[in-house]
Amino acid sequence: MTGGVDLVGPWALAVLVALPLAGALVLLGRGLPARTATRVGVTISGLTLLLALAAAASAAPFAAYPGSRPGLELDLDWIPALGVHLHLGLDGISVPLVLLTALLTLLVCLHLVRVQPDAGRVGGLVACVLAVEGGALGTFLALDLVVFFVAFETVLVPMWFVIARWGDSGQRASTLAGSSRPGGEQARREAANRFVLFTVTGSALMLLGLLLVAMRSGTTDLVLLAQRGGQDLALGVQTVAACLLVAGLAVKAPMFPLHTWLPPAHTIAPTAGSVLLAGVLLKLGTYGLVRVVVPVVPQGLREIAPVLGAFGVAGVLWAGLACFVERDLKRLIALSSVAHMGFVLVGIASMTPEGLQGALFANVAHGLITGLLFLVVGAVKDRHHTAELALLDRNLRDRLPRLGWLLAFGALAGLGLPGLAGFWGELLAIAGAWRSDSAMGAISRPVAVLAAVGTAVAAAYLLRVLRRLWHGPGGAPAAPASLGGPGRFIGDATRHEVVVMMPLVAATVALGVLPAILLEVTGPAVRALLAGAP
Amino acid sequence: MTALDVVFALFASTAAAGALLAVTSRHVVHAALWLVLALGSLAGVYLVLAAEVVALVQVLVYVGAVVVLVLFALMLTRAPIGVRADLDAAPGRRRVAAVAGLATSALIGGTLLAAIGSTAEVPAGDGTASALGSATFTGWVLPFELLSVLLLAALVAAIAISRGRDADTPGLDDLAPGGTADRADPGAGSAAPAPAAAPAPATPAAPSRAVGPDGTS
Amino acid sequence: MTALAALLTIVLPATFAALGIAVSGRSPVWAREWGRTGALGCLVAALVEAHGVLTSGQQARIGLLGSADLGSVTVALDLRADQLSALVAVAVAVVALCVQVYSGGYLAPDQSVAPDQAGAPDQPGATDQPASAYAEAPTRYPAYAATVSLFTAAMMLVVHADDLLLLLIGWEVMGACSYLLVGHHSERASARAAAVKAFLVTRVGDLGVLIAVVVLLAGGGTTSISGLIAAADTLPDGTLTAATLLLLAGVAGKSAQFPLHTWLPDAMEGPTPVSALIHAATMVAAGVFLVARLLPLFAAADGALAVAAVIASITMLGAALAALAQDDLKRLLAWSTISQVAYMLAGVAVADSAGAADAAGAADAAAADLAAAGPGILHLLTHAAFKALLFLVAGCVTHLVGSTLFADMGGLRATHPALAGLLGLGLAALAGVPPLGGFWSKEAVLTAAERAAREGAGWPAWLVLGSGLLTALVTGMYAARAYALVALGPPRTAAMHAPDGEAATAHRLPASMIWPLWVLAVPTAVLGLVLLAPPDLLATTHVDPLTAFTGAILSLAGVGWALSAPRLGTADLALALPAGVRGFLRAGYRLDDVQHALVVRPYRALARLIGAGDRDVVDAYPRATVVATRWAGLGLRRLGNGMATSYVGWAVAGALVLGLAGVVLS
Amino acid sequence: MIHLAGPALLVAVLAGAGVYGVLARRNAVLVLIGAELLLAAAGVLFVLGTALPAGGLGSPGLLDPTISARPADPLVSGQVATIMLITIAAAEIGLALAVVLLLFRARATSDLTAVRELGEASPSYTDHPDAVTGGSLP
Repeated sequence: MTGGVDLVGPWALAVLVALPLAGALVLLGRGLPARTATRVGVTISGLTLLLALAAAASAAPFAAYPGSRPGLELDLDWIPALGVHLHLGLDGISVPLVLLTALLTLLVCLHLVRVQPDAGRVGGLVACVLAVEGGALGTFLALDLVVFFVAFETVLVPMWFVIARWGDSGQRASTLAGSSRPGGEQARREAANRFVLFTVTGSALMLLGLLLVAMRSGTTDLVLLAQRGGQDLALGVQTVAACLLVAGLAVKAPMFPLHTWLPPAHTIAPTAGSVLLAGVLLKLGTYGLVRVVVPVVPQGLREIAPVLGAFGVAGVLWAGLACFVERDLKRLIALSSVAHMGFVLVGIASMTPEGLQGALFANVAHGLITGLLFLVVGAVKDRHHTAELALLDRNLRDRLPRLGWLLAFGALAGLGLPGLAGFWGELLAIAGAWRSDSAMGAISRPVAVLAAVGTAVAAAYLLRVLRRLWHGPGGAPAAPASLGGPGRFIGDATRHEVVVMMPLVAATVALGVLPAILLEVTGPAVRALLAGAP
Repeated sequence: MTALDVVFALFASTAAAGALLAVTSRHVVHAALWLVLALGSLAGVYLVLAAEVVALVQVLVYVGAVVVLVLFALMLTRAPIGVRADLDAAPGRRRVAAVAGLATSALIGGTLLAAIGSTAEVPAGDGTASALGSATFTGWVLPFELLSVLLLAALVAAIAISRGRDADTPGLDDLAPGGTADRADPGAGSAAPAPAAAPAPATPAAPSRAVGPDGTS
Repeated sequence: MTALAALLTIVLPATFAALGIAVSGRSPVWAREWGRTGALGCLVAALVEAHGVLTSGQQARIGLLGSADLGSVTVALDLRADQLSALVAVAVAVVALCVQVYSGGYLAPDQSVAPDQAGAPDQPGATDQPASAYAEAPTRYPAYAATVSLFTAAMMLVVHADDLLLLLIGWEVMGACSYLLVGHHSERASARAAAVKAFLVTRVGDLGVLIAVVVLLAGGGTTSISGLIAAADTLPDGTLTAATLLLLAGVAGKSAQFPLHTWLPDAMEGPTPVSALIHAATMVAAGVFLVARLLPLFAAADGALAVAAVIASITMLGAALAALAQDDLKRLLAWSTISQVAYMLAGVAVADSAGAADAAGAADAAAADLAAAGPGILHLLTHAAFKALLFLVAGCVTHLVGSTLFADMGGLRATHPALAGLLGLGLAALAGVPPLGGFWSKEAVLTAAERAAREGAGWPAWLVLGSGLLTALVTGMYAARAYALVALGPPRTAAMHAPDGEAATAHRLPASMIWPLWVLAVPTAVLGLVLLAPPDLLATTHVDPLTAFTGAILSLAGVGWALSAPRLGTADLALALPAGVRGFLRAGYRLDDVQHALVVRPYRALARLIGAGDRDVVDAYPRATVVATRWAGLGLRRLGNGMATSYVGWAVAGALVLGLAGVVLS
Repeated sequence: MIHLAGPALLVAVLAGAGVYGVLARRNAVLVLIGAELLLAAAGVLFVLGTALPAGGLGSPGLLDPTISARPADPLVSGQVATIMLITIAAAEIGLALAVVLLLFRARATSDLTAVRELGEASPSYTDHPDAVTGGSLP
């Protein structure tokens, strides 16, 4: 690859993190009206995206330590007493996620300009969205364990507010016979609390792991740690640290038996929150695995890779099957995230270049596709005031053609159709698992085959949605008249909504037909990451 | 084994015995008096350890004021005269307390003996009034002032508590008219609350509540 | 030039698909023209490519999507243009153009109620929707035309791919397009079910391709087709065997071979032009194409071709028998497709040893490899022509009578003699009546099988030969039966009247539905001539006179038997079968029921179990944490009993523990 | 010149007795007596600290009698601390006795076991935990 264009200097990294956070503070401090607040949000997130693009251009060519330094690096003293540096860097692993985060935040802010949640002040929501962006960017840029952890936790608090304050209070699920899920205020609080409790527990475990690594190796600098590649850590320490780190990050990812916080959080959160949760928050966990666990404690990860891989593939199948009988559309999309992230975990557990490439690709693809699906489903839900599959009107392809086709596109992308972004990640994760005799041992091939079966399972549940919602007899709504009556008008996607969703569609197609865009960026970084591992 | 050792042993054993009796006596007033013995012997211990000023203060404050205060409190709370079985907790609890006490002794004693060693003998320091005085008013002047503020606060608090702020607080209505607390002598230092509460003329009201056995004697 | 043309065959339809959606908005006319233009351009590109390949030789390594850095290896996502791809591309482009043109008339934009809908085979819940509701809906034509274009592009990608990953993209995009097209009339429950079934069954087969790619990537270190073929002899045996068997699973799914064929008859729910597209040249042919493309790999693997031969033998005869008993024209054609595709697969499966015998004469090893697949490919081409013709004719008939049931048809020869003639031509080609194209290609397959059998290829070749001869007989029977039921006999006046009450003879078909028929009739009749001056691909494809004679006699016997059935006392040959057997065959051996019992129902039960498990088992642990925390809290609350001395006691205990810990630790 | 083991033992005995007194007594005034003993033990320990060589318990002089020469502590820290301790104890007991008196006036008892109004199990404790946590997770 040719050298990068020096558009911006290392200072851009600090600005990338600080800009959204400052915007959030401004919006919090001033009780701006909704119009102004969303404009400010769009401006700031747009600037952030531009800056991220410029920084990415400047950071090229992408390689990763320990082979070489990150393309763009900022290293400042922060807490001299503890040897903690404010160490930020942009390399091939972080670039895709930084851009994804900036893009999704911009789209979410744009979306909020017209589509606003029922309750709560919009300004606060925009502030929370920007705060989430700042924290996520900090996490993706951090090259110091302490900075990483602090940024990782920063995301948590605004997200709690997003779910608890702007969550969907108009849940009608409880009205449906046989549904035991509570609705309204209680559901919001429960979902938010559940989210926080799960992720804080995970963070506590992760913190223990980080401390163990920091204490035993005497530094918190990720570049140093990766250069050592775990040489200075005994196998036992590595294994324990890997267990703690994986367990902590797997909650966020989420890994199969730890995933039950995700469906309620995604379902209750407003559309903006759902998109951010799927597109940004889940990535923190898998990014942490790639950024911290793989290079720092490679042998420890190797020890527990079979377990990680088995849980990953179990998540693929389990969530896929659970989706098949899920009755709430938004919840279904949320559960499908568990399946998609299962592929990412399988890829990471494989400890092969293919697997890691697949994991990074699937990360981005999932952010795009599930973000799109949440936007579509959110629009459908706003129009029907429910996401219960049985209550939604059918035959979207004729009634609301634009929304219908976007839904169909999202579903086809979600089931990993080759030619769209979802495919490459899954293929590479499976390929990595197949070759991962050294990490996953005897179960590598069964994991690969089961993961492949997971793609068919995904097709089954997504086609079920399409058959139920996109196809189907049109005309009179299938919902009882009490839910709005047959005479109500339900409009198709507005131009504004289409404009918000189109970048995601375009990116999904682009990454699907030209995977090189992403694979070339992450490839050298992945090889460098694994080079440190013996 | 010097003479000082002998004297110390005398004072110390007296103090220890007094302390043990003070916490085990089934007679309230006796317990208070055993406390007098213990604290008084401690003054002797301080003397042996060459802390003359401390010994004096011990006698003044503890034996002179605190114990008197305790005795007043006993009187004011209608403490029973004579041997009573209900001063101590239930036997099970007492056993737990004994274990805790022994464990504390063992821990502290063991630690101290292990740390100090059985062979070390050191000259006792000098605790003359001039040395202490200069120390107090040079190096310790700030803590000393803080302490005086604390004392003042405690004084005010004791008055406020025993007098109360609201007329409708149960029990405070029964204070003697004329505000006996006003007669509190600020100069009496920490003993101030005692005269404040001195002559409680009537049985406490304790409305709507059965009067306990302690209150009926 | 060749490279550019090959590239354009893919890019043009894909671009016009996007344009059709993006630019035409909801205007069906524009969409129709975009689609036709794309198909025309594609055909021109394909012809240029074929010309280039035939005159200046094959060309490989045409970059399309750059390369993909897969981590340990970087694969070049290249295309190739050779005779195999060029010939199939021309066939695909012709059929696609015909279908695009034909659809314009068949799904006329102003005619919102599709003719298929009125008299579709009534399954339970098939008409759970009043027709008026669909009439209100906006037309779906733009999406339809774009999907057909995309379908064409995907097939072109499969045809030209020189990399398994590219091939897989085209392979699965076709599946998705078939889902969209089969479900075109989605207001019908049967169409919805058929669409989902088509996608899911082929997807299950595609898992084989997916894993095969992974296996080859791991074992061979590349996914390049030419690279793999070059390395075919050096690949480990386990890798080869596993990969080829897995690929066969994908082939069985895509080409509707036993046991994954069940989706194809149901896919008749789609509009008839779509059936023509899927059956004639694109989706089902892709499986055979894949085997032909990777023939050296299959040949090098132990037993893979034998398995393919067995699958093909079972499928061709079984599907032909099932076709015999159908009472629906489109379903009969569907079963015939399954049977004919099995012929192609058999031709490829036995071709290796036959081709190897002649390999010495071929220019080079690569050409010999391709030539070995000649009979199968030839049948693919002739089948593309006559099956497209048949489906489009069937569409016309359906358009006229408003139904696809034989019971509503009859007397076409009297009312529409030209249409009946075209139907007869197509059916004769299907039956293998000399000298039509179908005859030559079928006999070429049989000849190859016979030669392979004689040259010691063993029992698979004999099986193919026996099964093929029997199938020729049955094919003649059902083809002639179809003709007898549709064209002969008295017109069904009630059904032949147009909806507006005009006389049936006066009901005219739009021109756009007529001329594709004539275009397709030409290759149907004369494609056999290609054997007079064969390209390299077909250089080793011969027709043995004796075998040809046997096959022709059997076909003609079947035809004669069926045509003479009315004089034997029954208008319908199938009625001569016992009722139970007929029902069994008509239902496709009840494999749907088996599939339902063995796969669908267990899957649903498992999904319900997991759904409940997610709520009641996995989530039970977090909820149990809540309960446990609350109980712990209640328990600890009891410590705060209000007794001051008790608090002091705990404090002392804590101090003691800390002190003790300090002593012990230091 | 006295042996340091004596004061140490005295501290231990006083502290143990104090703990026992605090824990085993029911009468509030008697509990206070126990507390006084604990404070007294602390006072002895402080004075003992003055008698220790410089460096306190960590001093090398404790183990090596030859370094017994003790530089005078000009601030006499231990003894000053004892005096302050005694002062604080006086303030404390004044306050405590005031509280006891108030308790007696309100309740007509100084038996600590009879006063449990602040206990969690008390019937008058109305703040039910469900009102705080707001129920359970689903």
